[in-house]
Amino acid sequence: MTTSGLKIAQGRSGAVCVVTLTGRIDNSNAKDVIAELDALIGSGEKNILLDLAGVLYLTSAAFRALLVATDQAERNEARLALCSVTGHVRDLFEMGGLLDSFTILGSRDEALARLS
Amino acid sequence: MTTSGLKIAQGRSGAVCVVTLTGRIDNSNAKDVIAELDALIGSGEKNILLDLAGVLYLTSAAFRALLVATDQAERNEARLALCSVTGHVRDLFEMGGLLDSFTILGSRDEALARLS
Amino acid sequence: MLRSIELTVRNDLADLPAIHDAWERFGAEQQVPASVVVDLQVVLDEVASNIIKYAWPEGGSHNFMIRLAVCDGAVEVEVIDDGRPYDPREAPAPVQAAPGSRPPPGGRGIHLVRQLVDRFDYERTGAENRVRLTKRFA
Amino acid sequence: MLRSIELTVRNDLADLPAIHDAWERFGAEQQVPASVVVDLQVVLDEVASNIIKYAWPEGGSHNFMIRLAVCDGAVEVEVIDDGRPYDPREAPAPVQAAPGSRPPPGGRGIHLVRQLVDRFDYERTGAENRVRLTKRFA
Ligand SMILES: Nc1ncnc2c1ncn2[C@@H]1O[C@H](COP(=O)(O)OP(=O)(O)O)[C@@H](O)[C@H]1O
Ligand SMILES: Nc1ncnc2c1ncn2[C@@H]1O[C@H](COP(=O)(O)OP(=O)(O)O)[C@@H](O)[C@H]1O
Repeated sequence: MTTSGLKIAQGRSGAVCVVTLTGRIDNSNAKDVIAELDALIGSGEKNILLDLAGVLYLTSAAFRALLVATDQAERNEARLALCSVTGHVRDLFEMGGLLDSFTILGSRDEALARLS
Repeated sequence: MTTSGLKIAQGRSGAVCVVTLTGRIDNSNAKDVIAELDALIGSGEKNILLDLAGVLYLTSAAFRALLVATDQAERNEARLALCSVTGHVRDLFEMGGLLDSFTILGSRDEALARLS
Repeated sequence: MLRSIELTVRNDLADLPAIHDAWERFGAEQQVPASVVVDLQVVLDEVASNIIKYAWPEGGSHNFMIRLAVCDGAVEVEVIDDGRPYDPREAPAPVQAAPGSRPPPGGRGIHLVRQLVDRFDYERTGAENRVRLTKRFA
Repeated sequence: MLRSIELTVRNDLADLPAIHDAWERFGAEQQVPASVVVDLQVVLDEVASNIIKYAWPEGGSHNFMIRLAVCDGAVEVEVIDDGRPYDPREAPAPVQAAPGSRPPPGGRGIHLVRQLVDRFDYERTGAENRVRLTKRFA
């Protein structure tokens, strides 16, 4: 883990760019998530999958980042989807009233099958 | 170091029984020092040297223990001397006004030479 | 035996990780269940970041105080700042999305806090906002 | 950023090592010089053990509170108990030894405390003794 508590890694699976987040997403590091997604969308990626399997928890700063990035993806005719939204992280999406505001696609394998 | 913060070890050099104290001597463990010295004096030891080289600090509970043991040694015609009373430990003896109340014999070698 | 810790925090988001680390260590020492430690990490992030972002609109460098206490199977969080008067219990509920569209990005922090604690108290005393949050775990 | 810790201590000498460990860790985190950490270990042992031994002569199980704060190059120790009223600043100086004999074993604890701190305050408020000790290190 970096001192910010969040590791952001990038991979590729066919046409899908997979961003893996590990650690926590909060007000001290959500800007890094925005910057990463902003750069990917700006570079022309059309299929981005955010894998949250390694996220311990997130706060409203993460919701803000994901909503901003989803809007930006839409404006650029790109898709931004989430996968591995489980356990406590799922509870937090639910508390935020946001389970229906994102494309949430089950496990990573399920998500890749759907996006490919 | 034990959880009590004080290690008590026993050795022998000729006629002198050397007790080495390592750690801190305070209100939570001074009773162990009294018990050790009490047992040694009770068993007939006539020359006991307490080496304080490894003592990080001591509190008034240590003074109490040493004064009680010195009195007991005297009643049993035994000698109780201290060595390696230096640095901060010496300062504390001085603050306690007790530098003259004990037989303090410099280094362990000097002490053994004097006691043998 | 360690009962509470007190932190001084600057109005700078860069101080947030130190709050996280202090609570993680203290919560573990106090044997607070891991899920409760995490819930309060979220709460601390929301409450502290709001103060950092909104309490001193005129800017400048300011400090505020966080006290964390564990007692009788509950965690008590007290946050004291001398920024502008603000009662977070009165924050409006988040704006709902219009059908078929996404909701606005902000305005969810205090909404989360409300759901994550068992008590949410606020008092303005003198020039200070005092927020007191209680979460039970036993 | 960690500014103070608060400990609850039982009237049992077996609680002293936990005070030691808490102050050792907190003092190191606060970068208090090692010699100052040690001096206050002595002070804490004296003050806490006196409360444990003398504050509740009727016995029974009681708690008292120790707060340790580091601020502006000084350590502040506050100790609060609800035992019998006792102002430790009034403890007599230790009894001197008669020439050629040893002094009595007890009565040196508060004498050490006086020499190891820069300020020694006491207040009786309500049913509580509040001792406040300050030691500067910068
Ligand atoms: N400490 C504070 N001082 C002043 N205003 C605040 C404070 N905390 C929150 N607010 C106000 O309440 C609103 C809602 O806060 P919150 O639910 O955390 O969402 P967000 O910070 O995403 O807007 C903020 O936008 C701000 O206007
Ligand atoms: N908290 C307290 N409540 C009541 N009496 C106390 C308290 N602390 C100290 N005393 C009294 O002050 C005396 C001196 O204390 P001290 O200097 O620590 O030496 P000692 O504990 O070795 O007697 C004690 O013997 C006791 O009678």
